[in-house]
Amino acid sequence: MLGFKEIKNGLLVSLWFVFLTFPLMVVKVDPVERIVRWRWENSLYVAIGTFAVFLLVKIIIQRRSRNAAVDKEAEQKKESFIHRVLASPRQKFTLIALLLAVAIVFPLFSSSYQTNVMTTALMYVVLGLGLNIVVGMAGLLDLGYVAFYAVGAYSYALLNHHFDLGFWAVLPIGGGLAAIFGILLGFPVLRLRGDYLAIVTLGFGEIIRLVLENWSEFSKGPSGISNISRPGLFGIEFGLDGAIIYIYYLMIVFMIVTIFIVNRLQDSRLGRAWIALREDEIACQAMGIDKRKTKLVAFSLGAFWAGIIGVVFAAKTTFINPASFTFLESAIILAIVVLGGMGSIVGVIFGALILILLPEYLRALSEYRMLAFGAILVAMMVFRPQGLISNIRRTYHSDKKFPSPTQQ
Amino acid sequence: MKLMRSKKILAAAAIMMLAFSAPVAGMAADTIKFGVAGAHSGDLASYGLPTVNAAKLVIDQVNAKGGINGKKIELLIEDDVCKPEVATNTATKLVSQGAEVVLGHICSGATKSALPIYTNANILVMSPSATNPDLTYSGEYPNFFRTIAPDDMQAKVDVDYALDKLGHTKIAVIHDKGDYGKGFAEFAKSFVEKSGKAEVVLFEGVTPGAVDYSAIVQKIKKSGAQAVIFGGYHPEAAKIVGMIKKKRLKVDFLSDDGVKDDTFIKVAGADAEGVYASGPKDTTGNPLSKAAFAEHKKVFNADAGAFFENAYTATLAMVNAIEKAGSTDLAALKKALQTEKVDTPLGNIYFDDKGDAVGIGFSVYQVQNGAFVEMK
Amino acid sequence: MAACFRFFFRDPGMDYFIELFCSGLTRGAIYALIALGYTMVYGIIGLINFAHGEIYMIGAFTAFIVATVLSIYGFPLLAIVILAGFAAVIWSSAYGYTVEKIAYRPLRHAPRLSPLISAIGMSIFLQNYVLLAQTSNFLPFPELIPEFAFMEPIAHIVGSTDIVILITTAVIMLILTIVIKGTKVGKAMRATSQDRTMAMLVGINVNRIISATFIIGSALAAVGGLLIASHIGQINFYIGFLAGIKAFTAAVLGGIGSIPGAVLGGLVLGLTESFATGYVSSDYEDVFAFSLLVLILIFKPSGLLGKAETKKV
Amino acid sequence: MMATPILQISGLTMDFGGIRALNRLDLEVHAGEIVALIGPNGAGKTTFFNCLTGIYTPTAGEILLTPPGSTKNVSLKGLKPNHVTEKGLARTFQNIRLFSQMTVLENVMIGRHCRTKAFILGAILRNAATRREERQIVEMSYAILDKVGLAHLANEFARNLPYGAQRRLEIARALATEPFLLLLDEPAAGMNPQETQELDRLIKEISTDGHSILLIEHDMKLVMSLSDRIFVMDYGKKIAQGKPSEIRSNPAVIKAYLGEDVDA
Repeated sequence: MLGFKEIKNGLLVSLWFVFLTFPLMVVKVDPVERIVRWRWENSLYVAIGTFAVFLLVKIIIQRRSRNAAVDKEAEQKKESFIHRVLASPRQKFTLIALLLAVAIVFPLFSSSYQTNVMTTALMYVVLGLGLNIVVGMAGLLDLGYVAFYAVGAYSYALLNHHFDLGFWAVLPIGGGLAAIFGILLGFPVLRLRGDYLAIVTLGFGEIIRLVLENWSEFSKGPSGISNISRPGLFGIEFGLDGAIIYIYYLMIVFMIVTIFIVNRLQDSRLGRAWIALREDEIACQAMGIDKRKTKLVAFSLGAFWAGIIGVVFAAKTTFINPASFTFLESAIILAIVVLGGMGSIVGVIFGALILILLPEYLRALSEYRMLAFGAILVAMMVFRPQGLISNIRRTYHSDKKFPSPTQQ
Repeated sequence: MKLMRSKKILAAAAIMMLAFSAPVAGMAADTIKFGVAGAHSGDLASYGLPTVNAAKLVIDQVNAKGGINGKKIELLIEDDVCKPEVATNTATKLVSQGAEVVLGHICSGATKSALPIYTNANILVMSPSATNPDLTYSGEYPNFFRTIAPDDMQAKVDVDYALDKLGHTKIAVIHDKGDYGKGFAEFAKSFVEKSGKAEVVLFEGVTPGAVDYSAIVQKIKKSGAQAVIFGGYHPEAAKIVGMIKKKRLKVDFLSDDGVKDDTFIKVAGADAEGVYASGPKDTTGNPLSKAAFAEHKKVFNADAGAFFENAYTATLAMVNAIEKAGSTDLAALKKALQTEKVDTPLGNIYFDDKGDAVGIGFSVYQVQNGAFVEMK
Repeated sequence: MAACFRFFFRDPGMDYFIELFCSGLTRGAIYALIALGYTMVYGIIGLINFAHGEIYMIGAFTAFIVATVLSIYGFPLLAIVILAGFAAVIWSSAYGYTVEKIAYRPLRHAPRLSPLISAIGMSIFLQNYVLLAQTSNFLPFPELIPEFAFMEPIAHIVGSTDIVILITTAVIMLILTIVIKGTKVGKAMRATSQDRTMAMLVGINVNRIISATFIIGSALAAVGGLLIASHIGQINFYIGFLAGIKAFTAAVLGGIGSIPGAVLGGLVLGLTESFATGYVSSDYEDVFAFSLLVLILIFKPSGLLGKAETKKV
Repeated sequence: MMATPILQISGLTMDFGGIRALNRLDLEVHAGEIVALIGPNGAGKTTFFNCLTGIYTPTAGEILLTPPGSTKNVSLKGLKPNHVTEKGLARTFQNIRLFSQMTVLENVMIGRHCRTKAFILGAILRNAATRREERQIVEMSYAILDKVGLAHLANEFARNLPYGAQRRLEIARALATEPFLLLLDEPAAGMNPQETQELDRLIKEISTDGHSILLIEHDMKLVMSLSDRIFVMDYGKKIAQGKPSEIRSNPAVIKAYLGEDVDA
């Protein structure tokens, strides 16, 4: 299956990697004690490892291209499996009902840890769906999404701390404030395009975090705000385990509501305008769409969800400080959207579950956890750059029939 | 046919969901589960990983001697990246896995968010590095102990030294904007102001990881400060003292426990000479401390790193408490910690009812000829 | 240089200004060194190469390892500096080349955001790779540039490292500009950046040109890594990330894709931060930096020296 | 006296830096007319369209739009493209600018945007009014697609259409905005003779439906067949205007097209 050429190439590649990793993997110096340690064994590991990976990738590529003709059909089938399920109402409802059932019984026979992690994943599903409006649908690359998340979290933390306001009272306030911040950010950056927009949003995210970090009188600075109340239910307070399960169910409900709303937005006049804006700004304006208004609505709606989840976040951890709102957080949420498949709701859900659960379950790899995470991120992009699940457009039908014209 | 296949896949999906939710590990009754939580990856990993090593060293020794009361100790090591939200997951995971005591967390923020979970599960937590005063003073976390002095105590020692021993009247207080550094700096500022003997001429934060600190050093110079009290960790301290030397500025530099670390001297080299840092009393002469560092060098072939001694001490204290209490019951452990003294690299210690270590003692050190020398 | 200023201006306020100005210049030159790599890569394939900061970090680490090993074996300082610099450039370029080949080349025709995510993944991977292969601790970086004796009178304002950094940045910018304007490779680069398909049609090996861009950019990062680490005096695996974000900001500020723009952007950013620290508060230096970025982009949406995007309708 | 022209342009000038792309152009379009704008490449025709539709703001001059049957005119100068469209002037693009990731029908539905109202709440609640509006959008879009002969491809992705069909889809999309004046920028570019013939028929049909049309086109056969009047531009200036028969024999036009240097 693999010829001499591949073996030779494999050897060359592993030789290259041995060279590449030589200073960092082999040499270890202690500058003070002035000792050099040569860890030659690492070179051997690198050589063997690279060779194996190279052959593996070659085999995969070979099989792919060899079966290209045969595979293409199968590939298409596989790709559209989710789509087919979603397209058929019966299968769709079976699937949804089943997932819902699993989701409902999940906390009953899993540990608090599992429930907690799942809650986190659900939060990122909603965050991903919110960012999906901005990036996936409206095509505005936002690298500072975490700022709105912070606005929501701090709204609840501060209002709860100073005025003893409850979770349910602050939920709409947090969302609303975040939406206002979305508009505030949106105004100056309306003219910017593509990557300039990206860096300005990144800067905006950093500004919000830095202000929270430095303005101690307002936000208590880096030492954070603790003892934030957990959400209650009509005055009932839960213990810790109860609260974990309660927040889990809360997030299930939030997620369903969000999916419902985002789904409707996507197929509405507004959703079409967003996608048109993403596809071609000039044509979009020429078709009578108000670019400013459409962009601002996208920013503020996206921010709204981040604000809502920010409130939930503060209530869930009961403690927040600016360390939770770094650029990396924005990057992860963006990765969820891109990995899932831009603009695709099902894709975002998959993306969030993978990217949030993955590092948790990679804990078994202990110190190799983040190394593996980075590698997997690259590998997923290389092998599936369009994302896991591509977006499908809704089809509409007219009452009248329009037959295909017979070819003359 | 088509439908059957999709049903199969649905079933598979359901089974997968169930598999995820199955308990991770069965409870093995013959080991004591010892959790270690802290930042083991990301930008703050260098403060968390030494604790893991310390725990490994102590626990390996204990296990080599046959464990505690016949039971071996099993380490459960979990990363929290020093982020509050990850720390809650880490904590629930440790609780779910049956951890009976926990060494950690590293950052005060992460500790604060994780503590309610341990408190709820009645698990003893001991941090080698979380210095936020509230953690012990507030009384909300009866299960929390630490082997590091709280911010206010560290700040008091430094301020007293600068004002009384060195006789400075103009102090610049600088911090690294982190929860540890800023907390310390705010206390230092208020102690200076309260003393009436000196004034704070500058109070500012520097951005950790910035490529250059010369502007802030120029500002210190302009402020006319005679001493800089710095709250933060050694990397920034090293950069600032380096810049102070480069800019030919003559000021005393005093800092906290995060700087009183041999790595500081190694990194700052000659620039470190003359720098003051507060830290636990009497460690260099302590044979246990020497042994601990030697052991680390032998096993890991590297320098120990930040909070290693504190973590080593904490692990010893917890092991001792488990042994004396004969169980991992929180009340019994607390009693043992508060009554049974234990020999550690940081001295012969026990804990007060708030949870702070007693007997560590705190003093100011100065770097002289490449070593921290205690100032009497 | 600064001594002359000092001679004329005895006013302490002016002194302080000059000191801050010099600090800002150094800082800006540092940003510029890293920003050049960002801007080159962006100019040619339109990718925000988030892993560039890590390449810089790897350059610094390689220089650290080589310099320390050589000094242990008793090499003279000059030999250490040259060999460490050489090794840093070689290995950084090798990493840059490899990263492009693995993580970006397969994504050449992918949706625009996919390479960005791949770059973020690469950045996380490289950070943790160095963390695991070396250490999480901070390491002392040997002082490779000795304090020059003739600089002593003004050493409290500008050190010799600062001067070396400034000169290096200026020289590199000049060389780069000449390479891109004058040489065959440079022309091929410009052609590729303007229209990749056309470049291919006229016989330019686009893949090779892109590789060359990554290699040059990475080599610059290595030079930056060496100088900056020597200036700061310490390294660890995370230094690339923070410096990278700032350098990227500088590149955008100056107009991404433009070589003089990257340098100007770096200097403007460095000076802003320095003056913000000096006259306001270092608490908010980054807030000033990012606010400046936002402001400039509002009035000049393509950055200071960037070409305005022409709307082709 | 004729009725007020629906489009009245006077002294329209556009400078890019030092280059004068449009030089004091005057032009009128009357209700129901098909007017062609021709000229060699680079004459400034597309720039002229861009000034009209708000993509560029002209340096000087006036653009007045008067809806048919009305006497009140509005100035288009300085208006944003979307407002121009709202006023009743829609366009197609020379380099096709369809929303390629959307279906054919959705492309047309986008055109309905400025004539419909549903917003966030409507989208989420999907109340009766919104549903009715959506229904109307779909029906009307189908009707327009039927007119341009693309109804059977409604749920295909726009990017998958053949070239000629994409051009027709652009027209359909513009028609969906209910313009009374339609600007077509080289609608026949890249079409084969049969497609061009169909296009000829389609444009005439649209004209009979009551839309006035201003088009840029290089295909002289099509221009001569369609236009009521023709404007000829070169170097940003109008060099001739008149009926097709007059333009055919105009020496200035011939010179411009043959590339002779007029000034020499």
